[in-house]
This record gives sequence, structure tokens and C-alpha cells, in this order.
Amino acid sequence: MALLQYAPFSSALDAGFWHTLSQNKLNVYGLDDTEVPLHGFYYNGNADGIPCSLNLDYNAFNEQATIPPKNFPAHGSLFNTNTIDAFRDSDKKKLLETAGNKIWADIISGKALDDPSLLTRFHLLTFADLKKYHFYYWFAFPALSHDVTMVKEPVTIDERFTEQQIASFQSSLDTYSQTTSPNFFIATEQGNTLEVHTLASIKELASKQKVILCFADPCTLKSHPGWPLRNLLALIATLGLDTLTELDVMSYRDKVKDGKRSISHSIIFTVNIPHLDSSAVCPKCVGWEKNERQKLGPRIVNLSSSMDATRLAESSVDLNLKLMRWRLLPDLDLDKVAKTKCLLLGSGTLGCNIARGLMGWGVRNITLVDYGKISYSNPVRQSLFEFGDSLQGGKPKAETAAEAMKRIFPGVNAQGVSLSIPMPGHSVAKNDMEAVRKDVETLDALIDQHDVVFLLMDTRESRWLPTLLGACKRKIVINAALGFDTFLVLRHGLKPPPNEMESESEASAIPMTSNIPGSQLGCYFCNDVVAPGNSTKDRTLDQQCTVSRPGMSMLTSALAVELLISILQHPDGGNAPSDTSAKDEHLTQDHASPLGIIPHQIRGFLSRFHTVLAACRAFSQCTACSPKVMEMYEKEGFNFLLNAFNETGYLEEITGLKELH
Amino acid sequence: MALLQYAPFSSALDAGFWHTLSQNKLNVYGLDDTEVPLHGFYYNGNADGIPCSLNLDYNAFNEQATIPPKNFPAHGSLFNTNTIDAFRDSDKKKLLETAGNKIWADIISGKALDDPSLLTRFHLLTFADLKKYHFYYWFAFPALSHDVTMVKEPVTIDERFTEQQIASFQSSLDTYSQTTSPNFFIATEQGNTLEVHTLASIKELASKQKVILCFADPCTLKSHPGWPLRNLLALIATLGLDTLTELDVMSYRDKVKDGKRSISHSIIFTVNIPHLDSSAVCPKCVGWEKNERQKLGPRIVNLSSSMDATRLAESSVDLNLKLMRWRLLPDLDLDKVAKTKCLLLGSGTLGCNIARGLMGWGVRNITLVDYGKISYSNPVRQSLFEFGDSLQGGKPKAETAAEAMKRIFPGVNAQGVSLSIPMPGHSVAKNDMEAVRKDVETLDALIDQHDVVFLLMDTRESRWLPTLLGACKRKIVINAALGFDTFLVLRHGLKPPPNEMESESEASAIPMTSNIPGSQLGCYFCNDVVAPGNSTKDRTLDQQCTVSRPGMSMLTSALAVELLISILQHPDGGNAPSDTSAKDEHLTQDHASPLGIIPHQIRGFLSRFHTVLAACRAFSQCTACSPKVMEMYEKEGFNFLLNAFNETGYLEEITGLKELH
Amino acid sequence: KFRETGVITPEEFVAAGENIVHHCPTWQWASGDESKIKPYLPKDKQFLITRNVPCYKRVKALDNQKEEYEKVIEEDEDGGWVDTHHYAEPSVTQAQEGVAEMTLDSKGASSRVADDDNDDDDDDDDEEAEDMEAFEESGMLEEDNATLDTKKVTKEDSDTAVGGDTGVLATRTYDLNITYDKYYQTPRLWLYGYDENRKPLTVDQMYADFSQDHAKKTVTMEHHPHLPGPPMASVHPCKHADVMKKIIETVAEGGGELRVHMYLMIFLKFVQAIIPTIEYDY
Amino acid sequence: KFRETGVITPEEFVAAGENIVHHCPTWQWASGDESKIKPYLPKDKQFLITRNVPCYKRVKALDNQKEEYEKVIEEDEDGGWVDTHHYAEPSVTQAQEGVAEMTLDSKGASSRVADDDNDDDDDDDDEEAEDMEAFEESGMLEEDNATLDTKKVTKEDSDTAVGGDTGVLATRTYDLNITYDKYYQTPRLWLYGYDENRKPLTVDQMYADFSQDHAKKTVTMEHHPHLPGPPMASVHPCKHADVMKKIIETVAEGGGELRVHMYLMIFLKFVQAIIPTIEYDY
Ligand SMILES: [Zn+2]
Ligand SMILES: [Zn+2]
Repeated sequence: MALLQYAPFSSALDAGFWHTLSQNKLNVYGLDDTEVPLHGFYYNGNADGIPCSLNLDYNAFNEQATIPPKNFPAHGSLFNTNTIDAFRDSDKKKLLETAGNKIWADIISGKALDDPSLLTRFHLLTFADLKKYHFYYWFAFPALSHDVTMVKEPVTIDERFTEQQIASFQSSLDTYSQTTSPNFFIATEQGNTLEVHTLASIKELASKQKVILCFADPCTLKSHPGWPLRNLLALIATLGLDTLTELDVMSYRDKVKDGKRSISHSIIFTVNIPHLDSSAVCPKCVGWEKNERQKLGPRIVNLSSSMDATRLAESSVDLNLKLMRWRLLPDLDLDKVAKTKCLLLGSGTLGCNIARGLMGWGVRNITLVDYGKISYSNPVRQSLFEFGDSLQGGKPKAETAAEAMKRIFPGVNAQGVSLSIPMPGHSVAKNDMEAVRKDVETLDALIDQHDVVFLLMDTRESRWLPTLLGACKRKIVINAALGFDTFLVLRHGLKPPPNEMESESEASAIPMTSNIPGSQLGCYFCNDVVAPGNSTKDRTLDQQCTVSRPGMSMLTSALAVELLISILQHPDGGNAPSDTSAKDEHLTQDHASPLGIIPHQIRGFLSRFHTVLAACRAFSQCTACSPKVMEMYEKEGFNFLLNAFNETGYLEEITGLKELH
Repeated sequence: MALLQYAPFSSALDAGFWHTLSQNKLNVYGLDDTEVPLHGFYYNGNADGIPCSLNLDYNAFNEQATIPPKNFPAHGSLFNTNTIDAFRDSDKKKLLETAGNKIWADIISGKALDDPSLLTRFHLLTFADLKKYHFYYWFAFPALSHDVTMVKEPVTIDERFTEQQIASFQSSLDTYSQTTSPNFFIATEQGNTLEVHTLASIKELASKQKVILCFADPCTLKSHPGWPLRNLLALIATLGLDTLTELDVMSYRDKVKDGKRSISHSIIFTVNIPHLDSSAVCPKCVGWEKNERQKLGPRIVNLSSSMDATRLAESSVDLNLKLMRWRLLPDLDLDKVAKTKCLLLGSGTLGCNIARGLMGWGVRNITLVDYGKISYSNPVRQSLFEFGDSLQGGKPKAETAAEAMKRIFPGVNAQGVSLSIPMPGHSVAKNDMEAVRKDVETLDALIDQHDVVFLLMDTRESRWLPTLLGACKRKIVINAALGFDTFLVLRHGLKPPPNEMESESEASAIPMTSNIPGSQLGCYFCNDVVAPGNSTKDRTLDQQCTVSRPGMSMLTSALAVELLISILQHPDGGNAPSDTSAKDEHLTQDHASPLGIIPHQIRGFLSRFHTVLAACRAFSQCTACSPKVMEMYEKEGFNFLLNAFNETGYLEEITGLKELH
Repeated sequence: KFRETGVITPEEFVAAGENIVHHCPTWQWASGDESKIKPYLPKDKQFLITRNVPCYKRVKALDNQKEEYEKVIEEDEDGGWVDTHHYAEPSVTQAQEGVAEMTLDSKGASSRVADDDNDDDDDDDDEEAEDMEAFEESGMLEEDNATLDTKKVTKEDSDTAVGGDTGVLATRTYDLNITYDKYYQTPRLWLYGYDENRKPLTVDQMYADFSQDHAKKTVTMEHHPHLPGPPMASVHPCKHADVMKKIIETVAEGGGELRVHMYLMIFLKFVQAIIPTIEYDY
Repeated sequence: KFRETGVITPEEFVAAGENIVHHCPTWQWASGDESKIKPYLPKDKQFLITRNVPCYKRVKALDNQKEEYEKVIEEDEDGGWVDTHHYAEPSVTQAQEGVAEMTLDSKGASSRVADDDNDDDDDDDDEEAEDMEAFEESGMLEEDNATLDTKKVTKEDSDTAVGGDTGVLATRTYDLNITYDKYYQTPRLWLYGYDENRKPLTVDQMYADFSQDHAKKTVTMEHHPHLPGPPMASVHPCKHADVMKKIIETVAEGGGELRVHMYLMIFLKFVQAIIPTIEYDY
């Protein structure tokens, strides 16, 4: 005769439970760590192989227990500690003892006989680390230890009873269930019927006839009953019944399989229960749940991925982008986009909108540069600023824009750098020399650290130095400039590596064809025959203080961003040849970039809602990207720049432009 | 012999003073209303007609007086009251008395003789209403009352002295000024020279020779000296000099005119000063400044237009827009734009960007409608939201967008309305009927209240009802829809007034020409031969859950906004004929709208960076804007809509579309 | 109308729900959070729920790809829907896209690997999490002989037991919800998965149970319309109507006639295509 | 270089400033707020300031338009610059654009009308402002005979006085600052106007003193680079260099030769074109 063993409860908490606990901890409990009543529930219709789950969901904290249909209540207590140390050091033995005493008291007072749900209890010890969304927890399902032996091995209900008996049992139970929860009850066999009675009637009925002790069993094992039986048997042991040496017990199980309800997997077995003196001390109480390693120890659940809003936002944004690939463009390389580091020179209307556009594409590393402060008229057009940023002299644009980006999407790595970009024709005073040298170094380092440079300043001159640096460092450079109702978006040619420069610059003498290789494309200055700096006329696209139609910036920014992404998706990247035809056949044609054609320049005319694609070759005497200028810079560095800043006509002279005039 | 009259000081405060006072009140004083030392200054070189200004600027609060070159110090005290009542009720008599006692004490102690700047004092009583930026203030320039008579009327210095004497005086004074402020001093006439001495030396010198009492005089009058003289004469009266009955006084004035320094307008006159016993009580003190009405009363200055950031922002934004007109487009009617009330149906990526674009154009009344809440993935693309708005289930989009707009520009009147727009094919449950009826009424009222309706929803069906309502109410309707890399911006035809409908609908049979009158243009549904609602295919531009390239929304929004503004600037407004040619000659051609051509539809293809202008006529069997549908709605109202919502095929039937299938 | 359009009204949803609760009582009505009650549905019949549905195998772990069972219901440029007929033996859809996307060890990974997909996430959480073994109390709490060791019994039991597969298994489970989506006028499926130790699965981990095609195209994380708490994985209903219509048509072609109360039954069939290895009853 | 480009260096600005302070001592150097010191300028020579410059007449109030004195320096599509030669009698530029823009009564309006241009501004400020007359104290503070009533003396004085125009006038005054703009490499003019009662003027009120063409094109409100407090009106320097260059060329054509220390003198000439009725010395 073997000792009767019970399959223990297995705690089953859902995220809603932790969510409500977190809310309560924050809004209700504070540092109050006193016992909180909880409600759980279990089910006797689990599918095969599912453990005896004791479920707690977001309703667990309700004052009135909310038990789903067909489920059975369990009463519990929450002990939520304030620190991990309190969690570790809490006296688990005493906790369980207290729980056992409570059950024992309910048994000997007779309360449990009238309301046997009092037998199914649980204790939950927790520590909620709400910074990391780590939840430490340890369940106890307190059970009074009282050795019971199994006299007859389990058989299924249909092995024991006739079909008719089972049918009558089921119908009797359904009637019974309409008024009372059939978690614990008894059944009597009378001829062809099996009748259901309340547990409380056991004393009376057992003296007259054979009773079957029944309980709704969450366990699905054929060989063992589940945990709820354990305290029930302790209760029975105190009743002083005569029939305890050979008591029939039914693990009542009620599941639906293949659309049909069935209780046929319920098991019946016979036990021998030693008498328990109700005047004795409370029996030893056991029941701490084992952890995943089958050791007595707490568990931890890390819900940061579903509760940490920052991470939720990241994965949500990610998913949104992936939909593009999954649904439409399997070739889209989103990782490449995400990893591209973008430097935005200028944090005004273009800078703000382009930063937003890049963030929309999932670019994670964006650095904004500007020297200005936010003025009252900025926020209505510069989409990363608010009125409040313009107060008290205005916050610095670059840093404020970066802050705003993080507020929009905490996952972005946005930096703002206040930096004024030295310009040709803006001569450098002696006592300013060191500051300018430092500015150049900062800009140089920034361009080094990024993959793409956007030129979004409001003057032509200030684009010169980054154009030159971008060319020397072989970065993708995207230039955007606004007029009143015209705009220009242009990618600079990506210079070939230094050792190939010579042959390339000869190649540029080849007459223009429709598709110019990316390495031979011109820069923003390639069309100019004057050096930047003294251009007081001809500023249509760049004039400081120029007004532009408010829609211009969004339009231009969107195209600049999309041009970059198209380049990134092209197998040749910045070397992608220009394609300036926008004919109908392009609709069906296969492009090297899954996003479509990659032009060199997009010129827009808002007064006619019209865009024109254009391309030009690099100009061998360009003041910003010609081999001569690059060479001079690489050789002489800052001194060369100083000459360009200070001496009017210097760039024209060294490029030979002067002779053209 | 007339009583000597002094031109009083006239307080001259600049905005920097009030700014610093406000800052100090907020950051330093709090409710502390005890006396605060101040420093002012005055100038003896004012241009003709300028009163005797006593200036206080942002430096007035400095511990160490900061007096601009060529100016003279005045010492003062600030009594800043906490309430308007305290300001009114403060004991002005006593204040002045206290001030007088102080000066009297300095006189009799001899301190003032050594440092005569102690004679020039002021008291400032203020109340700063920092909510309204109203500053109440009242100056007192305390002067000891002591009647002095003028013995000889003033003459100018060059009437009295020779050129040589004047030159020697000026040179002596310049030397003197290098060490001591020449606010009060004496001069002695010695042959051809006039020599300058400290005031303290008057006792010794006056006993020996004739002295001229001099003071730097802020007054520019030829007949009277300025206020600083008054306490000086009180001091002199106590010195027990013999010569008081006939003392020469020089109002020393030193101005630059036409690039030449001149003191020739300094005046000299002779006074008779009754002796004043230094052991006597302090003479009566006068000096409260009169207000603009020449009454003894305080003044008020309203600096809200320069200190109220909200108003500053408004005027700044305004100015920015006006620059467009002033510099480039004198015909631009910004008032019309500002007054246009815009209704945005949809507050997602298009709604947010369009709201920003409209705000950029100075549109002041914008209502956003949406039913959704902000999800984690929204903020990176929906430019009025931040990560924080997506927490805890997300804030409602429409209201949150409106709030964001006010944060960007407090001058905007932005409203958010949570409303779900009933759709054909989405049948209305009985218990939902009233809610749907209310939604329709709300939408109806909203469209009534606005001049322009933007359709920015993400499904085709939801555009049907507002299209119909917009047509019936003759509103300008702008439709924007996104595909993955294609977009459509379209203005709906503006239906002619009801009485002209008949003839117009006949006219629509005329074959298509390049320019279609605005009244004959089609709506979003005019090209469809299926009613909205059961369109499960062919959703390229509207498919729910469709992804679009992140730049698409900015692009489309900018064009939708600019299309509207172009329409508003056209003399015929929504009736403007479509112009879909975007040829080069348009660059120079005169357009009816100063902003350029006004197409009917702008279709964009981002994969080719290409836009196409198109136009189509209204379709006589259109399910949303045909005369039949408009008539049915106007006749049957909600019941008609209900049929459209509930009955598939209803719209096809009444428009006769069914027969076309 | 649902036969023409694939959409249903709230009333029809309730009727179909009643039908499913009647026939498959593992599904039960729930009312959800008081504050989130939708007025167009009965207060106690807001949505359907079933708990602890086992999911014994990973779609991705199965190598016996049975492509013959697949039938593309609709194949267009926007992405076709793959309907996997459900047989007694679970038929599966091969992971058709790069497995690189999935970082999960299919044999039952711990939740620690959940975040590998976010390459910028240096996840210091894990390092900082307390060492749980240090918390185990060996001596203090004595062992109890009457407590069944379910891990051990599994084998014994299934060796000795009659039925065969009744041991307690270490298996994933899912809680499933079906809500009504007013906007799309279709049911919507919500999933909450747990690993063998009843720890919540991340979306990426759940992907291993989804037909890859569906997983990537339509499974999104969103707030549950009736439950408080963090977002849950959900099959976005944007194409439900279309697919339902197709299924209905297919059934109709086969001579069957569908009434609206069967709608959710069909819906579950559709769900089966998305999570082929899930063992819920229908 | 300034002759070629119209721009000057900080050093040249200081040199030109020294020159102007020497020749027109109404202009003085100022250092401004400690925290706003610009390192490229000497600490005590950060900007130039002159105070209480009278402005007796409104440009708009003058009806004797003297177009013959006007000379368009540069006329292009972006808006030409009008240089108004300064004669002993102030010459003025006619308001060429809609006077509707201006709401100011040119005879000396109170600051109350300042906001009429904002049509959405129901300005409850004014209504709520306390009635100042109620604050006047008639009996309590006695009158004093030795205090000159300057309002009365004005007439007497100018009747009896020798020079004629020396009475105390109710006139507007301006405080002017000239700062150096590093970006544009030009000086920049700042204006702060006061009405007859020394109350600050709004921008709109100040417009009445500006040549209309300039007012609208270039006067903006910005924060002063050296002073704390609210924004000040400033002539935006975006075209200064061009205009200066033109003036220099014009002077050069007339045979004059300009050295850089004269730059600010010319600049003031240019400023005179913007505010023709201002009576500052230069
Ligand atoms: Zn170049
Ligand atoms: Zn239509």
C-alpha cells in the first residue's frame, strides 16, 4: 500500500496580474507591505499534459472574487515586499505555518465543511522591481501534512460505473452546479444512479451508506489526484467517520474534446485515512512551490519586453517598418538603414523635418548641428520645436531638436551639437583663430563619425567646408536648399578612392550621357563659376532671411530622405549611377534599388506642382570638390582653409576659375 | 525777483529695467517688499526739447552703480509692493519725508559736501502685475523745499564769458572729470581763465573770491535750471557763506551737435539763497512725479506686447508670413488664409503634417477629427505626437494633436474631436443607431462650421459621407491618400449653387478640355464604378494597414496644404478651373492665383520622384457627389444614409451604377 | 451579408459566440474590464476566452514539411494567404523566410534570448537580475513525501498508464481571446503564450509557433480592447473579411451551406492556419 | 576688403566705433550684460549706444513728400533699397504701401492701440487695467511752487527765449544700439522707441517712424545680443553688406575715398534712410 501522492498546483500568472500588481504598488500600496487578499481559480478540464494550473489574472485583486465559468475559486494572500532583501529574508516557514493554522482553524470550527473552498488556499510572496519590470515571486499552496495510503489504484469512471450511472451522475451534478460550486462534494451510488450531495452531508450519509468523496480535480494524470484533495482528506480525517479505512475518492474531471463534453477520464481510487484528532495541534503544513529547477526557490519573470514602454515602442516601430518588407519589398534592407549614421548640418525647418523622416525610416543614429537659438517664429515651421523652447532667449536648436527626437522615440540615439561652420569670405580674426580651428576639427570629426551628411544650412557659403570634407572623406552628401517656391535636392558625387582619382578625373571629360556613374556626379558648387563667399547676388536658393512657402520644407525634406534611402538600398550605394528619366516604363522596369530610380538632382517648382530630374558631372574646377581643392586641403589642412576663409578670390585662383571670368 | 523754479526730473525707464524687476520679483524678492537700492543716471547733453530724464535700465539693480560714460549717478530706493492695494495705500507722504530726512542728514553731517551725488536721490514705488505684464509705478525725486529767488535772469555761457574763458573752463573741467564726476562743482574766474574746483572747496574759496556754483544740468531749457540744483542750493544754504544773497550758478550743459561738442548752451544766472540753519528740523520735502495728465498720480506701463511671450510669438509668426508678401508677392492675401477654418478628418500621419503645414501658413482655426488612440508606433510618423502620448493605452489622437498644436503655437485655435465617421457597408446595429445618428450630426455641424474639409482617413469608405456632405454644403474639399510609394492629392469639384445644378449637370456631358471649371470637377469617387463599402480589392491608395514609405506623408501633406492655399489665393476660389499643364512657359506666365497653377489632381510616384497633374469631370453617377445622391440626402437625410450604411449595393442601385456592371 | 462580404455585425458575433461556447465549452464568454465595456455587445458577452491551450511543437522545429496540404487562398502582390488545412497530424507551413530573423532555440528557450533581435539593446537587465539559485532554500524547508514529483511521474505514468499520453508535459501553452473588431467588422484573435515554465513568451518567441507567412504579415502587438495591461499579440484583422469570404466560398463550392452562427467555427479554422501546432478544441 | 564686399571684421567694427565715439560722443561704447560678452570684441567695447534721441515727426504724418530726394540704390525683384538723402529739413519717404497696415493715429497715440493689428486678439488686458485716475492723489500731496511746470513753460519759454526751439517738447524718443553681427559681418541697428510720455512703443507704433519700405522688409523683433530682457526691434542685417557696398561705390564714384573707420558713419547714413525723421547726431 503506497502513500497517496498529490500532483501539486502549478502557478499560472498572466501579464494582467503583474500589470495590476504594478499599478497597485504604485498607486495604492506604496510602501505598505501588509497582506493583501487575492483570488485565483483552477479548472478541472485541462487538456492532457497540462499541469494543475492555479491561475491568477488581472481580476485577482478584486474585492469580490471573479471566477470564470467552469472554474473553481482559490483564496490567497499577497505578501508584496519592498526590497529584494525583504523578499529573500522573509520567514517562509512561519508564513506557511500561519497559513496552515488558518486552514486547520476552519476545519475544526466546521466552517470548511460548509464552505470547502476555504481548503484551497495559496500564499504569494513577491517583490516587484518596477524599474526593470522584474517580478520575483514564490507561491505556497498550503497543505496539512497527513499521511494517507492508497488502498486501490485508480480506475477511470467508466471502468467503475455503467454508462447509465455516469449519465445520472453528470445530470445530478449539473443540477447541483446551478446552486453550488462543485469543487468538493460527495456522491452516493443507488442502483443505476449516482447522486450528488453537499460535502456537509457526508457525516449523515456515510453512516447510512457508501459515499464517494468527490472533488473537481485540475490534475490530468491517470495515476494521481491533484492538490485540492489533500486538505479535503485532512478535513475528512477529523470527522470521526467509521469508513475512513476504505474511502472511495473521485477526481472529477470534465473536459471537452473534439466538440464533446466528457467526464470519462475522471478517476476513482480508494484510500485509507488515519483519524486525526481535531483537538490536536495543527499538523505540519507544506506547500512551497518548486521552481523550474525543481528546487524550493522563488521564480522570476522579466516582463520588460512587454511592460517597458520604451522597449514596446521600439519593437512596435520596428514591426511597422518590417511590414514594408514582409508585405511589399522582400529585398528591402532595413538593417542597413537603421545602422546608417546621419549628420544633419542645420536644424532649422529642413533639419527638423529630415530628422523626423529619418526616424520614420528607423535610422537610429542622428546628429544635428546648428549654432542658432530658437526664436518665436521658429516652432510653427521647425517641426521639432515648441513655443516653450523659444522663451527666455530661446534654447539652442541642435540640442533641443535632439531632445525632442528622444521624446518622440526614446530608442533613437540623437545628439545635438552647437557649432558654427566657418565659411569662405568670413575672415577669421586673430583672437578667433583657435575657436575656428576647433570648430573645423569638430566638424571634421563629426563627418568622420557619420555615414551620411545632409547640408541643410541657409547660406551657400556655409555648405562649402562640409562639401569639401564630405568629398575628401567619401561620405554620401545630400544637399537640400529652398527658394520661395523652388527647391533643390541633390546628392554629391561620391569621389573614387584616392588612388583612382587621377583616371577618374580624366574620365570626366567624356561627354554627358543619360546615366552618369555616382563617382562622376557633381556637387552643389559644381555648376558655379564663382567661389562661395562673395556671392551677394544669385542667392535664390539659399538667401538668408529668404521666405519660402511653408509647404516647401516638408516637400524638400521628404524627397531628401527618400533619395538617401533609395541610395542606401542600391547595391552600389553612393556610387549608384544617376537615373533621371521618369518615364512610364519605369513603373514595370526592374531597378537596382528596390525603391526605384536614383536621380542626381531633384528640382521642384511648387508654382507648377512640378519636379524635374537632372544630372550633372563634377566640374574639374569646382571650388569645393575638384581634385585641386581636395589635394590642397589634404596637404595643407587648416592653413588652406584659413586662406579660403580670409582671402576673397583665393578659391577662384587655385581652381583657375579666375581665368574664366 | 521771481522764485527760482526747477525743471523736475522726468523718469525714463527702459524695458530692461522692468525685465530685471520681474526676474528679481520672481527669483529673488518673492513676497519680500522691503526697500531695494537702485541706481539711475542722468545726462547733461540731451538734445533740445528732451526733458530732464532720469534713466533706469537693467543695470539699476546692480550692487555697484553702472553709470554710462558722460552720465551722472542718482541713488534710489525701490519699494515694490505685492498687491495693487498695497501700492495704492502706501503712505506717500511718509516715504518722501523719510527720503528728505536722509538727504538732510547727509547735508548737515557734511557727507553731501564731500560726495554731492548723495543729493540726487529718487524713490520708486512699484507694483508689478506679472500675469498681465502691467507695471504700476510712481517716482519721487525728493527735494528739500527752500525758496530761492532768481536775482539775475539766465544768460548763456558765451554771453557771459569770453571764448578764451570758456575754453579754459572746458579744459579745466576735462582734467577735473578724469578723477571726479563733475555733477556738482565750483568754478572761479581768474583773469582769462575759469578754473574748476571741488564743491567741498567752496567754503574756503568763497571767502576769498567770487565763486560760480556749477552743476551738470540735464535740463535743456534756457530759462530754468534742472532739478539737481535744488538740493544743492539747500546744502549751500546751510554752509553759512556770506555771498548767498548774490550767488552765480551755472547750469553746465555739454552736448554734441553736428559732430561738434559744445557747452555754449550752458546757462548762468544769479540767485539769492536765504540762510538755512543746519540745526533746524528738516525742511519740507517735495518731489512726487506728475503723471501724463499732470496730476500727482502713478503711471502704468503695459509691456504685454513685448514681454508676453505668447503675444511675441504671435506677432513674430505674423511678421514672418508678411515678409512673403512684402518681399515677393504683394498680391498675397494672408488674411484670407488666416481666416479660413479648416477641418481635418483624420489625425494620423497626414492629419498631423497637414495641421502643421496650415499652421505654418498662419491658418488660425483648425479642427482635427479622429477616433483612434495613439499607439507606440505612431509618434515616429505622426508629427504631433510623442512617445509619452502612447503610454497607458494611448491618448486620443484628435485632442492630443490639438493640444500639441497649442504647445507649438499658443495663438492657434485648435480643437480635437473624437468621432468615428459612419461608413457605407458598415451596417448600423439597432442599439447603435442613436450613436451613429449623433455622429452624423456632429460631422454635419463640423463641416458647416468650417470652410475647408480635408479627407485624410485611411479607408476609402470613410471618405464617402464627408464627400457627400462637403458637396451638399459647397465646401472646398481636399482629399489626400497614400499608397506605398504613390499618392493622390485632389480637390473635389465645388458644386454650383442648388438652383444652377440642373444646367451644370448637363454641361458635364461636354467633352473634356484641358481646363475644366471648378464646378465641374470630379470627387474622389467619381472615377469609381463601385460604391464604397464592399471594395475589398483595388485599395492601393487607401488600404487599411497599408504601409507607405515614411516620406510619403510629408510629401503629400505639403502638396495638399499648398494646393489649398493656391485655391484660396485664386479669385474664384474653389471654382478655379483646373490647370494641369506644368510647362516651362508657366514660369513667366501670369496666373490668376499669385501662387501659380491650380490643378485638379496631383498624382505622385515616389519610385520615380515624379508627379503627374490630372483632371477629371464629375461623374453623373458618382456614388458620393452625383446630383441624385445629393438630392436623396437632402430629401431623406439620415434615413438615406442609413440605407447606404446598411444595404450593400444601395448606392449602386440609386445611381444606376448597378446597370453598368 | 457575411457570405458576400465576410464581415459580421456585433449581433452576429454574439450569435456565433453562443454557438461556439455551446459546442466548445473551453471557450467562454468574458466581460473584461468594467471600464472597457463596449456598448454594442452584451455586458457579459464582450469577448471569448480559452486558457492554457497546449502547443506541443514548434512550427519551425518540425521538419516534415507538408507542402501538399497548403493551399494558397489568395495570391496577389500584397501577399497571399496560406490556408493550412488542419489534419489530425498537425500540418505545418515551412518557414519560408530567413530564419535569421528568429533567434530562438526552438527546443525551448528561456526568456533570456528574447531581445536578441534588437541589436542596439545591450540589455543590462539580465546581468543585473538576481541570481535565482541563491534564493533557493535547501535545508530550511523540508521535502514532503506526499507531494508528487510531476517531472518524474511523467515517464512512469505514461509507461504504466493505459491511455498513453497523459503525463504532465513541459509544453508551451496559449491563452486565446476572440474580440469583435468594430472597425473591420470581424472577429480578432489575441494570443498570450507561455513557455514550459509558464513564463510569458515574447513576440519573437511566439513567432516560432506561427505560420511564418502570417506571423510576419499580420501579428502585431496592441492593447487589448477589454483587458488592462501591456499590449498583447494579435492577428491584425485587416484581411480577415477577405479570407473569411474566400473560405466561405470554398465551403459553399463544396456544397456546404454556412449560416452566420458558424462564423466563428470557420474563424477558428482560419486561426488554425496561423498557429498550426496549437491544440485547442473546435 | 570692406570696399569690395561691404562686410567688416570685428576689429574693423571696433576701429569704426572708436571713430564714431570720438566724433559723435552721443554714441558711447557699452559692455552689456556680463554673461553675453562676445570674445571677439573688447570687453568694454561690445556695442554702441545712444539714448533719448528725439523723433519729432512721424514719417507717415508728413505730407510734403519729397520724392526728388529719393534715390533707389538697388532695385531688383527682391525689393529695392531706398536711400533717402538727409537734409537739414528731414526728407521723407512716402508710405508707399497700404496705410491700412498701420493703425496708429500719427498725432501721438497711446500704447492702447498697439495691438489692433492682431485681429484675433480680444486683448482683455486693457479692460482689466486699473483706472489710473483713481490713483491720483489731489489733496494729500501739496503742490510746490518751485517745481517748474514744463508743459506750460514750453510756450512761454520758446516765446521769450532767444534760440527759439528750446522748450520741453512732447516728443517720441529712441534709444539706439549698434551691435556687430558676426554672421553677416556687418553692424546691426537696434531701436527702442518711447512715446511722448516715455512709454515704450510697440513695433507697429514704431513703423510710423520708419521708411515704409524698410519697415516691412527688414525690421524684426529679436533678442538683443548683449542685453537681457524682451526682444527689441532691429533692422535685419541680411542686406546691409550689399547696401553698404553700393553706398561705398557711390561715394567712390563721386571721388571720395572711404577708409574703414568711416564705415559706421556711412552706416548711420544708411540708418537715416530707414528712420528719416530721427534727430540723432552724426
Ligand atoms: Zn563640385
Ligand atoms: Zn464624385
